[in-house]
Amino acid sequence: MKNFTLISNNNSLCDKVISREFINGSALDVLIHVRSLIHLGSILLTHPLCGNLRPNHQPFRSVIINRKNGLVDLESLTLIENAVHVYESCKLINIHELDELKRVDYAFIDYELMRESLEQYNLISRESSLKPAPLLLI
Amino acid sequence: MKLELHRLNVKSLKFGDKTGFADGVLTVNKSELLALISEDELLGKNLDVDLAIPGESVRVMPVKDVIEPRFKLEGKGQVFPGMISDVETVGEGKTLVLSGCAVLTAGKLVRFQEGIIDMSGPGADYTPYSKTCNVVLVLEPADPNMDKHDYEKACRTAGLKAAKYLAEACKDVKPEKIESYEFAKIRDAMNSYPELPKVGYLYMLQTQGLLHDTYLYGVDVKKILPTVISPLEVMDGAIVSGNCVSACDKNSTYSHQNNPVIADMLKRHGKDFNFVAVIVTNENVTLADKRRSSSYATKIAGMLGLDGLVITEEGFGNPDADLIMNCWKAERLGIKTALLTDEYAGQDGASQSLADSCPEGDACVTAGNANEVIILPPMQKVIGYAEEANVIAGGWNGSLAEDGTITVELQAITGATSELGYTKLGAYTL
Amino acid sequence: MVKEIERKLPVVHMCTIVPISQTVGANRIVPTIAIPHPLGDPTKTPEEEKILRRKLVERALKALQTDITEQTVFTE
Amino acid sequence: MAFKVIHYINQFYANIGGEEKADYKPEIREGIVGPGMALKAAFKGEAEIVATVICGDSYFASNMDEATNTILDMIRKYEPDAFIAGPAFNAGRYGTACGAMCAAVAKEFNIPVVSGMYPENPGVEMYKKFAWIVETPDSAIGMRKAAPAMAKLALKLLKGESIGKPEEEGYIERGIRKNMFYEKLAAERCVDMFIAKLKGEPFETEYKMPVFDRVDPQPAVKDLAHATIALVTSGGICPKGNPDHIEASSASKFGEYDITGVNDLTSETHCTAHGGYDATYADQDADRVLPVDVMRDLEREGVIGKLHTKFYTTVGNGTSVANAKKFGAEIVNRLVRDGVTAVILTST
Repeated sequence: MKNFTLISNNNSLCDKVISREFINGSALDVLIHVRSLIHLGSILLTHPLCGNLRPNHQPFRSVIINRKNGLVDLESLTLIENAVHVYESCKLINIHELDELKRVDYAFIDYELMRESLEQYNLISRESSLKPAPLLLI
Repeated sequence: MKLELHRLNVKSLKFGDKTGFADGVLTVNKSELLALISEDELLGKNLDVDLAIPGESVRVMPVKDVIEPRFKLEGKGQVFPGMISDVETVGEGKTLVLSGCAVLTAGKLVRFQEGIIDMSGPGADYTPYSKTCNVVLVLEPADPNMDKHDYEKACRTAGLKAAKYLAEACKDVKPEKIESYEFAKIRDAMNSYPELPKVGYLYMLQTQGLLHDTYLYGVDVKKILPTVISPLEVMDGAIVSGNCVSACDKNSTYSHQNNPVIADMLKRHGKDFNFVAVIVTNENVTLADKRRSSSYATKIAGMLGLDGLVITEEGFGNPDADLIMNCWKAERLGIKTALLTDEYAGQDGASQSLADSCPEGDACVTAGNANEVIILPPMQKVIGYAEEANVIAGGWNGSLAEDGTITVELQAITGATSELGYTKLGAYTL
Repeated sequence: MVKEIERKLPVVHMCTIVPISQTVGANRIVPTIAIPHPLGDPTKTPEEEKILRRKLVERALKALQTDITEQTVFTE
Repeated sequence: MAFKVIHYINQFYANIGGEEKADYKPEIREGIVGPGMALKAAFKGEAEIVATVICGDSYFASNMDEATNTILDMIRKYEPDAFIAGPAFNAGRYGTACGAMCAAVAKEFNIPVVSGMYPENPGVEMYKKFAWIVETPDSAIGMRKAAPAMAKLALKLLKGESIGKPEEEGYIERGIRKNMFYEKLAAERCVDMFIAKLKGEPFETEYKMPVFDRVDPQPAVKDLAHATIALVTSGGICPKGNPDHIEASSASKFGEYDITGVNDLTSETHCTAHGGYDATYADQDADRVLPVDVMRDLEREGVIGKLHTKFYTTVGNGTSVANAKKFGAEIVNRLVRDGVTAVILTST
């Protein structure tokens, strides 16, 4: 059975998604939760690292998995272990300490990077998409 | 396929009444150029054009893309096909190049992207674009709340239009140097140099979504299956960057036009190997796409009977998985690989450099550790927005000191760890 | 670690991900159930679980009693 | 003015005594003691050893935190420009002490720290990330070579000169990536390397990806009914409360626990220290990772001779290859010493 689920700490992204699990925590918390699910047989559908951003520039993390129990998928396991390693080796951004404009932009980029994948797996609800913060022009 | 590059060597820039080239100086009619880019209703009213010349105490930031001015004098199509020109295939005929000159697009997009280019001082050593005479477009959106996709496209298009405009204005000037390039048909290539190994270049392009996209003949590369292209098409701007993140290792349009791997492989062609094809592939988000593209790209290499592949990556982290899949899938088909990447080994250099690896990746060149910290002393003039130093990738809150000094990771410097290998930077293990 | 042990004593590696065991250089390998519970299955009753565990351990002992010349995965 | 250097040596090189004096407490003496003479000669007046710290190897090993802090306090007033420890050659405890002091001094005073060791000295794996360790022969006969090499590297660091590759400078690779400008573009270097690989000529990759070597299998256990089988796990199983504070990841130690008389691991007695997987299942019943219950049954039934009285535990998660190797080597030495026949290693 296919059980596609988004695991994410990006609340505003979760709101747009049909099957999701919101993690109230850091990007690393998301990855560790995903790792536990993979250990029980879930399969990664998207790469756990995303975009060309270093973790310390990426407070939101969203991963789509096929949730199931069974044999461990080696590729998923390798990727998630490496991703956890990357996040553990650097200083993370605390979402709650971000100013609102930055937070909105980070959430927006995370959403944008996930959008096509979410569409591919029919996970996106047809509501309006997220908007970035307005540019402050000087 | 035969392409001639007609080069004019730009050694300086100035504003003047008529855009044109004489005695090493490119004169730019500012109001004409402004009028050209202002045609786009998506761009705001306060656009500006500025000039930055090597050695000046000038900092440009945040820089989105770098483009070399080129214009097709003869042959099918026009530069940047599918973007600002028709979709007709390019790569044949004669193309005018303003060597030593570049168009920079600068302005805010989303807060933490884009790069810094210093025209002098320690930062200048790290970016290839401190050595070019730069025509800087300072851009803003018509409406601050405008859709980022539309704004990104408007910025990208403005840069391409400006690059074509500058070169076109010099089309009647006699070239200072003419270079001729030829690339054989695959049938002929297969029958040439029987004693040499047949090799190709696997050209990976960042394609992860908004601000992480690349275009081939105007097509978003994330939507393609890996395909074969001639290096000469690349020189005419068939590949255009729409990529905005991590300035150090996004491939600018300029570095595509002047891809140094292609240049070097063409030089060695017929001597050390038989350079048969360039294969373009993408770096997508879903694992299914990654598996499909890596299998398909290496399959093409296998079908062509290649003995070896040079593989270049674009970006860090997620694309490491694509690089590694491409590497071992090729090697297991009996195709020898050499990889070109960069590293994110942490500010202290002690972390793992890549997010993925495979034992087959035994020939790997790196363009340096993007996390190394550099101090950029203040410049007399800043074109763009200095305060973005605190938010760009590679910077942090406090990166910008009151006196204008910026302390950042190399990541923030445009092209510093180019994974097309356009710098001399590298790393070694202490 | 498994390699260092194998330098001096016969060792059987019981682990869930066989390819990882192979890359770290284990010679006798017995695949187990899941990463967080290699020798158990929380969905079963404690009695059933112990029978399952015993079966895997017996397989490991059999592996130790088998002469091998290369990496071998014992699945029964 | 010459750079001020503090030199660290053990009781043996200070001529205080051998093993019987290894519990000698830290002491600082003005000027040069013992091997410092060789360093002085090599400094050629550009640097000067202002004081020498002496500490017994056993004392340091058993009172690491205290000894470290005492020594840091002792050298503070000298405001040193650099710190040199050893050379320790292949002396394990001396090497560990040199490494630990270098790491502590570098952290506290942010000055160059240099030591010298034989590559197999355990101090190398533990501290090479934190200190420059010059490669030396395995015994003190190598002093004539070691001291000048250490002095030369220290001077380079003091003058702020850039440090070349390990093989050029003679130090042991630290595993730290450093940028440099090469002669050629990265693209040209890549094509050069590509051609070398195509032609089967030697080339040196600029970034080494991990590779794995193999060990030949041991012969089979012939007489299981009289064999002593030991349990070892990388799944972090330990007595409840993790008494040895084994780290959840990147573990720096392993645990050795007695299971004499233990027939079953329960949530009351055992748990996991491992941070690399969801601990719920192992914490409920640690037999799910370390099958003590089944092994006891097999022992009682005579299928195996004996379950070894101790089990060993490490945390595989994020532990460096070097540490994993070290743990494995140390554990197997103890098992061989205790007469164990074969090992069941479980991993999560």
